[in-house]
This record gives sequence, C-alpha cells and structure tokens, in this order.
Amino acid sequence: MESIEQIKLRIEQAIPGVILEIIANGSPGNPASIRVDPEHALAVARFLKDDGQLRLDYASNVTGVDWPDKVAQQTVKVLKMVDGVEKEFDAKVETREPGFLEAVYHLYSMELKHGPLVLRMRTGDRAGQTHLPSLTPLYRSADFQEREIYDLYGIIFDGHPDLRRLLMWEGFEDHPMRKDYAEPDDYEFEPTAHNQVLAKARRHYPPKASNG
Amino acid sequence: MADIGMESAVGISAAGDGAGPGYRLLAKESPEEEGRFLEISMGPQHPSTHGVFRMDVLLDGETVVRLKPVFGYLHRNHEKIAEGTTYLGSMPYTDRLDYFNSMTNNWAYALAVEKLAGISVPERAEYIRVITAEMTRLQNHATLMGFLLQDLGAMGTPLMYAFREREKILDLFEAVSGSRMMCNYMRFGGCRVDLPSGWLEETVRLVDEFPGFLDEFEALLAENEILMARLQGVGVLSAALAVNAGVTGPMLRASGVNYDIRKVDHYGIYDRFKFRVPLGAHGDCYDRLMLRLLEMRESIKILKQALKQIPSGPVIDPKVKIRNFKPKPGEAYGRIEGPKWELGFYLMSDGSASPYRYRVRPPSLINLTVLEDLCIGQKVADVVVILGSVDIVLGEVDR
Amino acid sequence: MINTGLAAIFLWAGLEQGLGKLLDHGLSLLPPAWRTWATIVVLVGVMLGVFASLFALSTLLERKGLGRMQNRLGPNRVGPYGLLQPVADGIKMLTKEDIVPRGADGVVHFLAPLVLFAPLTLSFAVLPYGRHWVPLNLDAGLLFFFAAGSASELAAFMAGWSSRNKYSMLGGMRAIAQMISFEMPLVVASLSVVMISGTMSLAAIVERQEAWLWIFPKWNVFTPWGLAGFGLFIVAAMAETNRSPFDLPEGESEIIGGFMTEYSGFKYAVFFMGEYFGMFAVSGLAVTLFLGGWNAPLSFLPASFLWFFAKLMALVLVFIWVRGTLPRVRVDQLMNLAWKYLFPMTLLNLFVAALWHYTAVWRAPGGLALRWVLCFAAIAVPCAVLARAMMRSHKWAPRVYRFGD
Amino acid sequence: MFGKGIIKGFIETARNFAGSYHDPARMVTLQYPEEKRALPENSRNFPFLVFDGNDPIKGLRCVSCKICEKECPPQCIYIVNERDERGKPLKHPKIFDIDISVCMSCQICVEVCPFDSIKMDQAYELSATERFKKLILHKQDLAKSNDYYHRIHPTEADAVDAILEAERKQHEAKKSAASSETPPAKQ
Repeated sequence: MESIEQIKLRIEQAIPGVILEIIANGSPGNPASIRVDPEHALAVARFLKDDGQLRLDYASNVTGVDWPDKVAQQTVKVLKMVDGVEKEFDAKVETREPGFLEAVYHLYSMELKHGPLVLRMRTGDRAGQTHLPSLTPLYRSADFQEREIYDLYGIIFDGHPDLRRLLMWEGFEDHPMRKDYAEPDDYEFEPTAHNQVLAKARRHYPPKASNG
Repeated sequence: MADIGMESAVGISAAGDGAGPGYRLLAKESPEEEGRFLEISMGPQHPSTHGVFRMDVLLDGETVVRLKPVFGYLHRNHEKIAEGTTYLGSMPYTDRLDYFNSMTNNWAYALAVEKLAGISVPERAEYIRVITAEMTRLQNHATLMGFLLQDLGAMGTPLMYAFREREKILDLFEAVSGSRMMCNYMRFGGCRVDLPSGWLEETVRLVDEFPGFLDEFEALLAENEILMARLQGVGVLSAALAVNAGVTGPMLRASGVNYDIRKVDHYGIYDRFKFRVPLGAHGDCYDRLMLRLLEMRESIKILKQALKQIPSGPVIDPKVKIRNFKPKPGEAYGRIEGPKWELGFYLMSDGSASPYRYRVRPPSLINLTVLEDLCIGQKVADVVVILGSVDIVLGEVDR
Repeated sequence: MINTGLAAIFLWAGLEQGLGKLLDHGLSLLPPAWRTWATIVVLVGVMLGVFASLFALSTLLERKGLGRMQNRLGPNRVGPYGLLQPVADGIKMLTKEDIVPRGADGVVHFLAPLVLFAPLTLSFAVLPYGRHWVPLNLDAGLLFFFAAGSASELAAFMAGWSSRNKYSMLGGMRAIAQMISFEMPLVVASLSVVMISGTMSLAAIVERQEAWLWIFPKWNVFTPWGLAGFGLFIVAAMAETNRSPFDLPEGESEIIGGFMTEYSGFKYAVFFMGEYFGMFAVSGLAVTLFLGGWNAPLSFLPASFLWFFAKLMALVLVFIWVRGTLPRVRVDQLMNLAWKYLFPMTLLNLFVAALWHYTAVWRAPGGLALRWVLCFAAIAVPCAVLARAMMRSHKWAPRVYRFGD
Repeated sequence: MFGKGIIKGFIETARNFAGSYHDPARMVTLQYPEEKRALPENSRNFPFLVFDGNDPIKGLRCVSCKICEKECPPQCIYIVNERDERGKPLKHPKIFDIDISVCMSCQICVEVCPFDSIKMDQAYELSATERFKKLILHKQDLAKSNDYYHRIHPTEADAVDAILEAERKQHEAKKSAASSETPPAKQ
C-alpha cells in the first residue's frame, strides 16, 4: 500500500474541498490515521473503495472513542495597568478544550490483501453536535458496529438505514461507554466480601430508620 | 464491487413493506394483509439459538418474510470493564468472549498488546501459540459441525462424536493451562508456563488419531442425501455481499473469497508452515460445513509441522513486566484468524496502566449482519440451520 | 445351546395353545350374558398391559441404543443396568405439575391427548398376534385400522390449535399436512398386499403367507413387489408416526416442541405414549402385511405370537437406528417425498404386484429368476431414475473443493 | 447410487454401537462420583494460602501487601492488615477473604504475588447451600500447608521452594556480611 501521505495527497486531488489531517500514532510500528471532515467522509470512503490502487473494500473494525472535555490550567503573564503603570501579573487561566466523540474505521482490502488504513471522524462536541455521516451505505459491515457506537457512545449516524440501540434496550437513556458515564443505582447488589461492593450496597440499601 | 449490501438490507420493502428500512410490522400496517403473516419470536429461550439470542421472524406460512436479530441479553460491557482494569486484568475476560476458543482469544489480545508495546515473542512461545490455536480450531470446528447437525435434527449423534474428540483436546488444554475452557494461557511476550513434560507426545498421538475421527464424520455426513437436501442451496451468500458485509473466516471462504489472515498478515510464525486454504464455490450452508471439515485437515498439517519443528527455549520474554505494565501512548489494532473468523482487538493507550480504549471487533456480531439476507425466502427450519452455519457464540456477540 | 433354545420355543408354543384353550374354557364357565363383557375386559386389560410394558421396554431400548450409538452409556442409575428407568420416568411424569396456558382452550387442550390415544389403542384390536389370537377379527380389518389410525391427525391439530402458542400452531399445521400426505402412500402400499391376498382381513393375510420354499418362508417381503412395498411402507410409516427423520411436527430444534410445546406432566406422557403406540401399530401392520405375522422364520419352528412381537421389536429397533443416524428433512421436501416420490412409486408397485401375479404361470426352469429380475427391474429402475432426477433437479450432489494458497 | 450416503451413515452408527462395547477410546464418559479423573498437575480451581511449619495462621507466608487484592480482575479478595496496639500495620493479614462465587480462577493473584504465598488449589467439590457463609473463604479455610502444595503441584512447588531457599540464603549471606562488616565499623 502507498504511504499515508501519498494517499492523503491523492484524496485531496480527487475530492476538492476535503479537509484531511494525518494523526500520528505514538506507538512505534503501528500506522498513523487520517482524519476526515464529516461532510466529505462518504466521498472519501467511496474514493478509497473504488480507487484501483487501494480497493479498500472491507471495513474490518468500526468503533467509537470518547474524548471528554479537557480542562487545563495555565499560568499566563498578564499586563495590567496599576496606578497608570503597566505591570506584569501572573494569572491562572482555565482553558477548556471541548471534547468530542470520534468514530474510527479500519479499512482493509480483501482484493489486494493490504491494509489497514485508519480513518477517523470527529463530532463537534459531546452533547449537541454528535452527528456523523454513516458509512453503512458503502460498507455493510459498519451496520451493526455503527449501531453499537450509537448505542454506547451516542454518535448519531446520518444515513444509517436502521439506527436503533443494539446492545442496550430501547428506552435506555445514557451511553454507557462514555468516560463520564455513571452507573445507575437501580439493580440489586449481592454484597460480597469486598469493601467497594459493600460500600455500594450500603449506599443502595440505606440503614433503616430506628423507628421503622 | 457493487453496493449489493444496502439494497438487500432494505430489501424488506420488496416483501410488501413499502415503509423502507425500519422496525415496523407489516401485518399491522396493511389491514388487508392482517393475519396473513405470523410473527414469531425465536429466542431468547429457544433450543437452537445457541444462547440468549432472539430473532424476530415474520412468517408467511413457513417462509421467512422478515427477520430481525435482537441482541444484548448477555451484554456485560466487557469493553468498559477492560478500560477500568489493567492490561493483564483483561486477559481472563477475553476467555469469556468466545468461550469455545479461549486460546485464540488470548492470542489475539496478546498480539494487540504486543503490537502496541513493541514486544517480541520467543520462538518456542510462538510455536506453542500455533499449536494451541490450531487445536482450538480443531475442537471448534468439530463441535460446530456437531451443533449444526443437531440443529438439523440428527439427535445428537454427530454432536456426541464431536464432544468425544473435543474432550481429548480439552484435557490437553487443562494439562497445559490448568483450565479446560477458560485457559488464560497467553501472556504479553509469550505464554504463562512451559509445556508440562509428556505433553507434546500426547499431542502428537492426538493429532495422529484425529483424522480417523474426521473420516468417521465424513462417512456419517458428507454424502448423506438428506444432509445435501437440507444444506445445499440454503442460505446462499454471494462473494460480493460477503466482502461488503465484512464477513470473515470460513463463512467468507465458503463464498469463494481467498482471504485467510494467517496467509495475509503472516502473524506469529504462520509463514513457516505449508498449508492450503480451502475455498467454496456456492456460499451455501453445505459449503460452510464442508469447508470446516477441510480446514480441520489443513490444521492437522500445520500441527504436524509445528510439533516436529518446535524448539526448546524460554516461553516468555522476561523483560515484560507483569505489574505496572504501561505501554507508551498510541494505538494498535491486532487481528488473528480465529477458528470462527477474524478476531481483532483495537487498543489505545494513554500511558497509564489501563487502556484508554479497548475494543473487541466482535466477529460473531458482524457475521450476523447478513443473517436476514440469508434467511429471507427460506423456511423457518432453515433459519436455525443458517444460524448454526454462521457459528456464533453469544458471549462474543453481546460482550 | 441351540437344542435348549429350540426346546424352549416348542414348549412355549405348546403353552401358548394351552393358555388359549384355558382362557376359552374359563370364559365358557361364565353365564352367557357375561361372556362378551368378560372377554372384552380380559382382552383390553391384557393388551393395554402388554403394550404399556412394550412401551416401557422400547423407551429404555431407545435411550440405551441411542446412547451406545453416540458412544454414551445411556441410563444406568435406576436399578440394575438402568432397567427401572422407565419406572422412574413414569413417576416423574405423573408427579409433574400440569400446566395449561392461560389463553388455551381448556376443553380441547384436555381432550387432545385422549383423542390421540384412544383410536390408537382401537387399532390394536384388529392386529392378528397369533393363530386365533385376533381380538377383533373383522373382514375389513385393514380398513378399520386406517380409519382408527387417522384420528390421530385430528388430535395433533387439536393440541396445536388449542394451546394458543405459535409454535404449537406451526407444529399442528405441519402434523396435519404430513399425516394426511403420508396416509396415501401408506394405504396404497398395503393395497398391493390386499390385491395379491384377495382379502382385507388381516388374519387371512397372514394365513396366505404360510407357505414354504424348502425351509424358508414365502412372506410377502420376499417378492419384488413386497420388498419394494415394505420399504415404501416403512418410510411412509416413519412419517405417519412422526419418527425421525420425519419428526417435523415436534422438530424441537426448529419449533421447540411442536404441538406438544404447551403440554406437561401426565398429558405430555400420554402424547409420548401415543407416539410409541402409533409406532407399534404401524410396525404391527407391517409385520402382518409383509413379514408373515405370527409365522416362524423357518419351516420347522412352530408358529407363535412371540414371532409377531419379535418382528415388531426388530422394526422398532430399526426405527431407533434411523433416529440415531439421520437428520430431519424440511417441510417442503417432506411433501415432495410424499407426493412426487412415494405416492407414484406405490402406485407403480400395484402394477408390479399384478405383473408378479400374472407371470406366476411361467413354469419353465429359470422362470422364477426371470420373474424376479423382471419385476424387480420394473420397480427398482423407476425408483432410482426418479431419485436421480430429483437430486439433479435440485442440484444436490457431493462437491469437490478447490484450494487457495 | 441414491441412498449410498444414508447407508454409509447407518454403517457408521452401527460401527459406533458395536465399538462402544469393546473400544475404550470411544467411551470417554466417567462415572462420576464413583470414578474420578486424575487431575493434571497444572489444573487450577480457586486460590489458597500456603503456610510453612505447623501453625496454619502463624506460618502464613502472606505479608498482607495487598498486591493481589489490587490486581484481582473481578475484585474477589479482601484483605485487612493486622495492627499492633499502637495501630502500626504488621506484616500479617488480619482478614483474608476470597469470595469464590466471584473468583474466576484466573491465577493472576498467583502470578503477581512476590512472596509465593498464594497458589491455586485443585479441590472442586465445593457446592454449598449457603452463599455467604460457605462460599466466602476466610483465612483459616484458605490456609493450607506447604506439604499439600507439594502434593498437588509437585514440580511447581519444588521450583518455588528452590527460589525461596535461594532468597533465604542470599538474605542470610547479606545479613551475615552486614554483621561481619558492622563490628569493624563500630571500632
């Protein structure tokens, strides 16, 4: 397979207006990935699938990743006018990097037996703008996996033919694989010897009032 | 390759739905056809759904008009558990994914972690991995054939023969790993313990005797007219749809696509062995069944070579830490050709002791994508056969 | 060893005749008004007892035999060698809770096992068990047998419909389609015997087979039409009694329990027993029509009803063997088998029987061999051709696989 | 020929029927509980604690470092340190519980234990009617002697003993070296 930079160049030539970014992989020997903007994702995937040299006809693994909001505290020098004189002050600034949800596609070629090319898409944020285009019209194998991402992460795939929850039941509200998911306290505990579970059980079954 | 996939996914509309994709019942929507269809819920308690799996089947007489698989009865969020525990701590959980093939599950996970952290595996450990993986393939395929015949109504005879042979393999697994099914044997950078003394000789004997069992199975089944009538032409999966739907393993090769990860990725030391990949031409249930029989014969070839070549030496890289194992930030995707199909692990490290993202590519689930396409137009008796030939394990489907 | 065996057989034959005489004598002592009723009570009691114990024996044999075929031990915990297993099963069945689904039609649900069971026991009445041992020697015994036996279709449908369960419904529908379809080849296959024997009385049919070729018997099965008829009859009988590989109405891997899904406890036991009784009944008929009934397999041995039961049990063992080996056929294939294969073949068999009958005048040396070849070819060749055509049309064939590297 | 496959099948089942009477390789069934299989040496079920000497509680090798508690994937181990009068933790467990209805026999506690004090048992007839009283094993239920360990895992136990012996010798050598070195330093 060509190098990822070459692929990126060729995609950019083929699809005008596409925004691509190569995301490096810290782990040695493992491939870097290409980030695609959601508007052009379907076109990019179609290109990768139909291109004679790539023929990435097989979407092996489709998964989501949750990146919560990053809160970083930085100390910045701030100039302030104090008594008419400009002075430098240290000030703590909280920068809040908004989180996002990511969908990762591992594309292989069964015809030419190469791969993987890792394709990523990111949502705007984790609450309101969680729409991404579905690649199911191109890759049938993404069908259940996108449903699973919708179920567990809450990414809404536009263009998916049958976007329902896959593993959790209909009517379940949260998305369990998100990093900030809190387990609901709604099931029966079997208190075991372990202190964590015992503490949980104590929370769940509060000690009865003495008058009861 | 055309996008056949989608057309058949919404192909329900051809059966008179008209509402396009969705999850509504035709019978209730069109009053003039009310009562024409019978909706039955196969599972979660059904003798042939191989676990707590449910299919919402709409029948016209005995012919399947629509089939929607329903998952999640065994969902335990394995991925979430793994993201909260150490890298090593997930290893015993991988046993419980596809509990027939814990050895290969272990290997796939170990392979992904080794890729992520750049660990090399000693020679002897690689051979042990190949031997155990191929033995896993033998017992998995044997039991699959037994279960499929059980679904066909063969009253357990082939199943019992398969179990008889599986028993011998599981005894060997217990001797090496301590447990028959939940082996938890592979470690990052090798295997947990060395083979006990005498184990290789036992294995050689088993491998020598195994073809006898295959002959017996073949005599019992391969030319049986009822079997051919029940399986040939049932659940035909075209090569184009199989590739598009990400179907892998023997099911893909039954459709005639030559794609075996042992040959494509050469993971482990598979490039040292001579073996062939059997390919089907029709993509029906019979091909899927017979391909497994042929794959077992190829596995025996691999086993014979591996048992002859296995060197002595250490079985684990001693530099790999058991505790406080913290790979550098990065991500890796490791996959192997499991007995059932491509099992992949996608790992993302943020430098801490537990993975930031731990994802199992659940091949059982993905191969079920085409279940509806295979079943529409077939009889209700074929549904269980097709499901049996897909060969799922619910521990992996629902994770 | 052989001598003692022979002696035992002769002794038994003598006893059997004596027993019959004794019974006759005992009955004749009663006042004439009571005689009929006493006969009925004795006969019904004896037959129910005999067939119930045969049922117990064959469930045990089935479980043991299947176990051995599957390299298991089979039941071996209750009593010596597990011999008391049927008793334990019976106690378990009787003490289980009887569950009736809330939406079920109570009356029909209750009646279905009875409707299955009663006609089947009726059909036992016309079977000739031994010489003069025919409980109800009707002139049209065969007709009566089929008339009584076909009531079980109604029972299966009653059970399937009244349970108000979709699986039961499917099972009931399958049962009624299957039983009606296979009734045809079953009847036509027995017609050939009626044609040759010229009687519909089952006892008379057995007596017609009491001829010997040197020491070997001349049963119907030892003629080309009889052999073919017997094979077709057994296949149809398997389907008629819902035995594997035609156990679609209760095909438990597909539709759970079929029409028996919603039955439990004693009602289920009655269904179960009815299935075995059906098997005994058709096997008994097969023995009567083709295997010479009570006649001994060698000319110097005495006739006895033991031969009848021995042949019956041998057929039951064949049923068990089939069950341990073959997978189930599909519902459309089953219908194809009945209407496109068995039915035309049984019709053809009638002609073959006629051919056999009219060539009996060929007395020339080698005539018998020629008749055999001719008649056998007349039935076997169309059978093979039709089978091959069926396989061809569906493209069913063993396959050769290619390999990739 | 039509029917050939079916007939082959019949022959096969008949062969197995006959074979089940004379071929022991075909009959793998064991008549449990009358017959029991000899477990292979590596066989594992639930963990136990090894003690040296005669006193099951005092001789425990466990120093209550809680590594196993932390590493246990299903979190079935519960350890509380013994403390002296002043509340200083001692190197001895006061409570050591394993909930075997939660334990999944993965052997990770054994692998992470630096003191070779927790090992895998082979006992498997553990069914009980009491979930909390019988299936939570306490220190005294878990403690089993080194001899027992040698009985069930002879090879492994020998290796462990050799390692412990080497460590002890090293430790003693260091101690004696230290004691032989200290006097001159005092002078």
